[in-house]
Amino acid sequence: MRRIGVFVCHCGSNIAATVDVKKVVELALREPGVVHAEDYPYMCSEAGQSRIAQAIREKQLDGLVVCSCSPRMHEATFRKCAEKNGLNPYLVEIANIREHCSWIHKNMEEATQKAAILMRAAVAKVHLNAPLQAGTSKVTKRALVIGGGIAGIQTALDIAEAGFPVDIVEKEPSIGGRMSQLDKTFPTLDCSACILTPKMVDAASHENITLFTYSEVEKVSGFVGNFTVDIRKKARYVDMDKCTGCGVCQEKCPSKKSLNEFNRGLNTRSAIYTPFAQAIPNVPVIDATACIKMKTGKCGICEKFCQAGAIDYTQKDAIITREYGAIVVATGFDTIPLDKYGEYAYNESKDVITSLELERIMNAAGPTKGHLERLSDGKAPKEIVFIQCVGSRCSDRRGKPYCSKICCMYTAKHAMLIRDKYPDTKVTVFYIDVRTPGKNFDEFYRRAVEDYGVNYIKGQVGKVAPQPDGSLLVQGVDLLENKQILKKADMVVLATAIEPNKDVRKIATMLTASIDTNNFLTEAHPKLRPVESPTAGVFLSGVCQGPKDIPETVAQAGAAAVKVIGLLAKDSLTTNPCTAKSDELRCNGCSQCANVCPYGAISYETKLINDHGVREERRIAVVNSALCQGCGACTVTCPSGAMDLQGFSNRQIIAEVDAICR
Amino acid sequence: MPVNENWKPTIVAFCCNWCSYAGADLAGSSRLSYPADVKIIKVPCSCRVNPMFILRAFEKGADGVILCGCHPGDCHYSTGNYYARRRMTLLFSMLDYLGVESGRTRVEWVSAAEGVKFSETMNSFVEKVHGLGPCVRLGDLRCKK
Amino acid sequence: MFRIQRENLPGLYAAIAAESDLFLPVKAAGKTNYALWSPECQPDLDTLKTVKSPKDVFFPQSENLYTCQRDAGKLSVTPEKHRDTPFVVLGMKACDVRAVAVLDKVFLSAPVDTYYAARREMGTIVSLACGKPEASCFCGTFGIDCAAPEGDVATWLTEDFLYWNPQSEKGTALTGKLTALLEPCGEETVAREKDGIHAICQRLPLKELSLSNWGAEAARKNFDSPIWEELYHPCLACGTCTFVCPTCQCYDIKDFDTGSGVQRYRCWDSCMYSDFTMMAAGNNRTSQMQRFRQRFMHKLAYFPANYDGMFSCVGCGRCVDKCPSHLNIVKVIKAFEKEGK
Amino acid sequence: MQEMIQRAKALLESGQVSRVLGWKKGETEFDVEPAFFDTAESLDGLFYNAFCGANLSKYLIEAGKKEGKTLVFLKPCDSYSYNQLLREHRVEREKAYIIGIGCKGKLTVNKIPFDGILSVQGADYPDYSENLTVETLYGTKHISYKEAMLERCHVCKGKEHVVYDELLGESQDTVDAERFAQVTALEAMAPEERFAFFQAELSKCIRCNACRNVCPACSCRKCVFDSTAFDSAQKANTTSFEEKMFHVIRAFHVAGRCTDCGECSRVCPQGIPLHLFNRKFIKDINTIYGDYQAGADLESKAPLTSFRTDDAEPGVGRG
Repeated sequence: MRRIGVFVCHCGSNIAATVDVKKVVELALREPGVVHAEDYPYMCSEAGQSRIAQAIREKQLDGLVVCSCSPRMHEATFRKCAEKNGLNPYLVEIANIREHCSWIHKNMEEATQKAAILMRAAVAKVHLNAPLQAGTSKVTKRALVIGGGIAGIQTALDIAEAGFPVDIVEKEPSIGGRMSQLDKTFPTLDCSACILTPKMVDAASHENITLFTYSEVEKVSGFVGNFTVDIRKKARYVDMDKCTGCGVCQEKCPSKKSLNEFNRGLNTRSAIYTPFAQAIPNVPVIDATACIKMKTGKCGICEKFCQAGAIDYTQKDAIITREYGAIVVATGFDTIPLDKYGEYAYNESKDVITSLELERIMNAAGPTKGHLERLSDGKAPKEIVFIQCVGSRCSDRRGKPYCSKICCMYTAKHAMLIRDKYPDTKVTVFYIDVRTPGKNFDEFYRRAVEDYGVNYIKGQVGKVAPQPDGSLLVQGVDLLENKQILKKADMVVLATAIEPNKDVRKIATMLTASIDTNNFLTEAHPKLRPVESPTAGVFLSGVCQGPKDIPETVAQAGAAAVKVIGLLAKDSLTTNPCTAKSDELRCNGCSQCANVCPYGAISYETKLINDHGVREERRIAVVNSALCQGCGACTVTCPSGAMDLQGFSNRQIIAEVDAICR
Repeated sequence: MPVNENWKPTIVAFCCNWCSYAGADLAGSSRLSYPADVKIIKVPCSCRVNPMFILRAFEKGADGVILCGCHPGDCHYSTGNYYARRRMTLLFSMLDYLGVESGRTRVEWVSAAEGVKFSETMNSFVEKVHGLGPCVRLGDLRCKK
Repeated sequence: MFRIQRENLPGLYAAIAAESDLFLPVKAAGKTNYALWSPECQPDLDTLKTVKSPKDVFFPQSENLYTCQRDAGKLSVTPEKHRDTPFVVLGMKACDVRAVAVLDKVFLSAPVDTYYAARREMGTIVSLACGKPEASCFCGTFGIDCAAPEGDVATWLTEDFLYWNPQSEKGTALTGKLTALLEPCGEETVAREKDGIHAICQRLPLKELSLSNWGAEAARKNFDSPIWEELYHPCLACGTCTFVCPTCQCYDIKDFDTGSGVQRYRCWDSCMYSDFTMMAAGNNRTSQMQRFRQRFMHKLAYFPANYDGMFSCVGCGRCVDKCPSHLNIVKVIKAFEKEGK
Repeated sequence: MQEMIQRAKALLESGQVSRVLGWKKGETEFDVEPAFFDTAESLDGLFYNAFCGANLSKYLIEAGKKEGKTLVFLKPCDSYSYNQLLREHRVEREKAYIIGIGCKGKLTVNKIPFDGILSVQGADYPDYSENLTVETLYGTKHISYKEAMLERCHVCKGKEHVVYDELLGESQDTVDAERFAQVTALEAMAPEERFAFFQAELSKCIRCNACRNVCPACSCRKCVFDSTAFDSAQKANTTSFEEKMFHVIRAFHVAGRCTDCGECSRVCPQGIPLHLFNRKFIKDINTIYGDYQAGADLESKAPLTSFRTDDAEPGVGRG
């Protein structure tokens, strides 16, 4: 019989307010094998842990049950505490009487009763816990960063600086991401390209960084420290080693009708193109769907003009398989499609644009060479209306429930820049709330209003109606004045909500990293582990985890890098000892378990077995505990019950069931 | 059968460690209440839940058993919940076939971010089971003199 | 000798049941087995052989011995109380009645099995002559007369009457309680009935079955015979023969975890099972051949050796009808008979 | 039958096989038992008639441990069971020489409702008679062949062998019922009725384990019901619960592996229609995941060890 100690935590009043902890202690002492039970305000505290240590020593405990917060919070803490005091960490069980009890129940009697039952179940389980020894697995000292935006670049640079090799996989022809599309940045108004390009160059030139542009992650297998990833290098039809980036091909290319993605489709580009001047690598790609040579076999002009002879129409996609110890997701965002927002006439009028499109228009490399023009007639707009929260903070199904966070600030920025460059252009902003938390943010916004006379109206716009004369009639309300507003505008700018890049689902599934209802990647803990995914070895950087502005993104990118460095700095990782184990006396060798093992951890061998005096050669299953991740699929598939999961054995789970149901 | 209002069902909820257990935690930290009749057992993955555990629970007096796991496609072990889904589909169908009230068993996919869904699920499940009253059929299926 | 009209039998059952529990052959889901009488049940005296023998009326397939309950840290042990209310078992055939005598040898000789003893004391056996013996019957081989069964009361069932003859104090006592329903009558019909049955017995295919090679001395003689090796192969190692057998008396004692305590119970065990008498060190019979041999040696050699010549087979033929592989004690006896010649 | 004997003798004498697994006759036509023969002489005792219902495939697990090949006679449906065992590595193909024998539907004496049955004429193979003549202690009776036929033969999977080394004798189609009719009928009942039905049937169970031990899919070296890990006893138990659990779990464990050979129902001493459990799973699998016949081949993915990302959610297929 085990000697079990039960430790009931008050968690201040978090637990004690709704659970009669004394009662739980009293009931614990009635459980078989419980030789010690006590309660304490904060078990996780130094003092709390030392009480546990003392009890282990004085009562020779060989099993611990801590009734406290979720094991996801402090299981590790108490296991360490046990280990420090000579007890195998796997002889500790947590009864979650906070998240699963005190926090959700009002009635003290009810909550106490439930807490007692949860304690009972944990005690019943501990009786059957076996001391487990964690194994070790090697760590591949290379990191993969998925996404070559500012988040990915910053993460990669920080990791590379620490001396570890990093690969960046970017699906576009160039790294740079959204930030490279921005003109100026708030609240400093310095030019986006000016601060981003150097970083792009650093990344490209860094000895520890390998860029895979125009490439996508195809397949991911393995686990923390030992990922194997297939990367699809899409055919560029241009030899990266030969190309000098002279750009002649792009000038000569006769097919210039393709929409320019980089400029949000506001103008066109040639079939062979580099997305933008500062592109890295400065090597064009051929858009096979537009290239005349590819489609008709005739043309080949770029090939003729290419001095370097870098053009290669026969290039094929290539699959590169690389091993990594850690993976950082930095897949960024996009603006939501506006089809569902007919009232803003986005699809009807060329002069209704998104803020990101405005960035391109304001940018010297943009479709209008940086001149603020109406795309319909090239006239300079005299009256511009900005509409906030288009699809953000949206209660109905059309938009997103969350705040996109950056819109208030970039709108203020746009307004200010326009008023600054074109003083005779009037700017009106319709908003729900102006949210400016952040260093120098509110000051920035106030400058827009006070110094630049931007007209902020609290209220939503109901309709934007294109007029015969080409102007736009904006119908809105002023909630403060409480009156209808009809405004004639030459241009309407929609602060369109942002959403995670559409590819993120596919990637999350490959990484078995969980995703929330808005397709943002879930962090391991909202407060304490914000840059880690619940899946070990997978980290989050940038907007893929939630809306962020550039400084926040860069900060998180650095944080993610630190986590990666911490992981790669280790030579080996202790593996989860809760792995499957096959009882060779019961095993039929039927192979059903191997069929459901997602890690190929089960193999078979023929072995001489002595089954209670019957000696015979038998085919039996063997589990490779380094590969086994402990899901337990095999245990249920096994009809004879030969396959069992350490730490979650059949008997342990049944004991919990019994304890709860009795 | 007429159900006594004060009667409290015993409900076992198997939750996978990665999604649903975390979802339950989120329900907790968001103070989204559900009846105390629900007791959660943590399993690494929904695919760890053996039909024998479920029958065992009923054998020992459970009135309802619910299994929660990651949404299909989001399994931490990539495929576990797909197997769990098939197993439970067949098991539940069999229990129904034997004439056991189908409301006593359920599978829900609850992600780590779905605290609300977790509490709503538990509320509706408990209500359903409460309506069915104590589980006697499974025990009586093979009556002995 | 008494008698009662067939159509009044329900009344008789009710009358007995009013005084005590009544067990009798009842048809349910197409099969006839002994069960507790209830007004809704469907008694069936016409089916000759119940699937299970009436054995569990005295020796239930599984019964609690005691229960340990843990409450508020206190442990309480409550022994199951012995049967202390009378009951009647009606319709037992001659072979099944004799089987009880076999069980008595085991359970009533020291140390007495008090659970069994209590049931024997409380139970009154109303036997029933075999109107239509089956092809698989060979009770004659063991000197049993299926036309004149033993028991506290013997009965005979004809077209329209059940004839009732008390043969013991218990029987007379029971009859006394039923005088309102039973009318006295002569012996003639029963005598005729007996002759009829005997006539049929003469035509039974197994009537010649001889036990010449069996008995106490066979224990040594037959143990190492190569015949076992030839015989056992089809055996599935299931417990059918054992569980339908009226004389098999082996049981296992097990604990059942009730969550808050333990129920210690005993239940029939089968020497055909691979874990029969399994011990920590392993099993004393490692092959199915050995288990197979054990069952028949026990019935035909060891038992006679231990209980002055009494065989622990009564020729009910249930195993002959029920073995999924058509193995049975008759084949064993015959195989050794050939050997003997 | 004679050619079976000759062929067996030839193979045994040529040394191609070391033993023969077939049937031998006991007292009567309906008293036939599976039997091993290892000498040519003994093979004269090889017997095959309409009562040879026993599925011999499971015996090959033990036979496979012996030296040399075993010649086995498999009926079409038995060959499915053998294939399934092959698939689960419980037998090795090279340890068996399979002669696929014809089948004209198998009989069971349990379906002949007469008292004192002494002998049954009309069950010889290959001769097939529409009607059986039954000699009983109480006179000569008659019954049609079909009435005495095993349930499984009325819904026969087909008379094609899925694995064999050679074929012998002709078969005859016996299907005259819809395979899932019984299951469908039960599904159509109200839950209360279904419950009453299964309660009545399961209450007869005596835990003899014949169904388990005869089942070729229940080939576990040690059954989970003999396991301490679940504390579930193979023997009778004080609470009725676990014994019922036995049938549900057993059905679940063979789900997707059960070839529907019907042996469980054939051997049950209490006549419990155990195939109704397995067949329910088979029906569900077919309707929810697409038609699947266990043992039909060695390659196809088994329904419970595979999945589709768009599988139906638990709850389908139930009322």
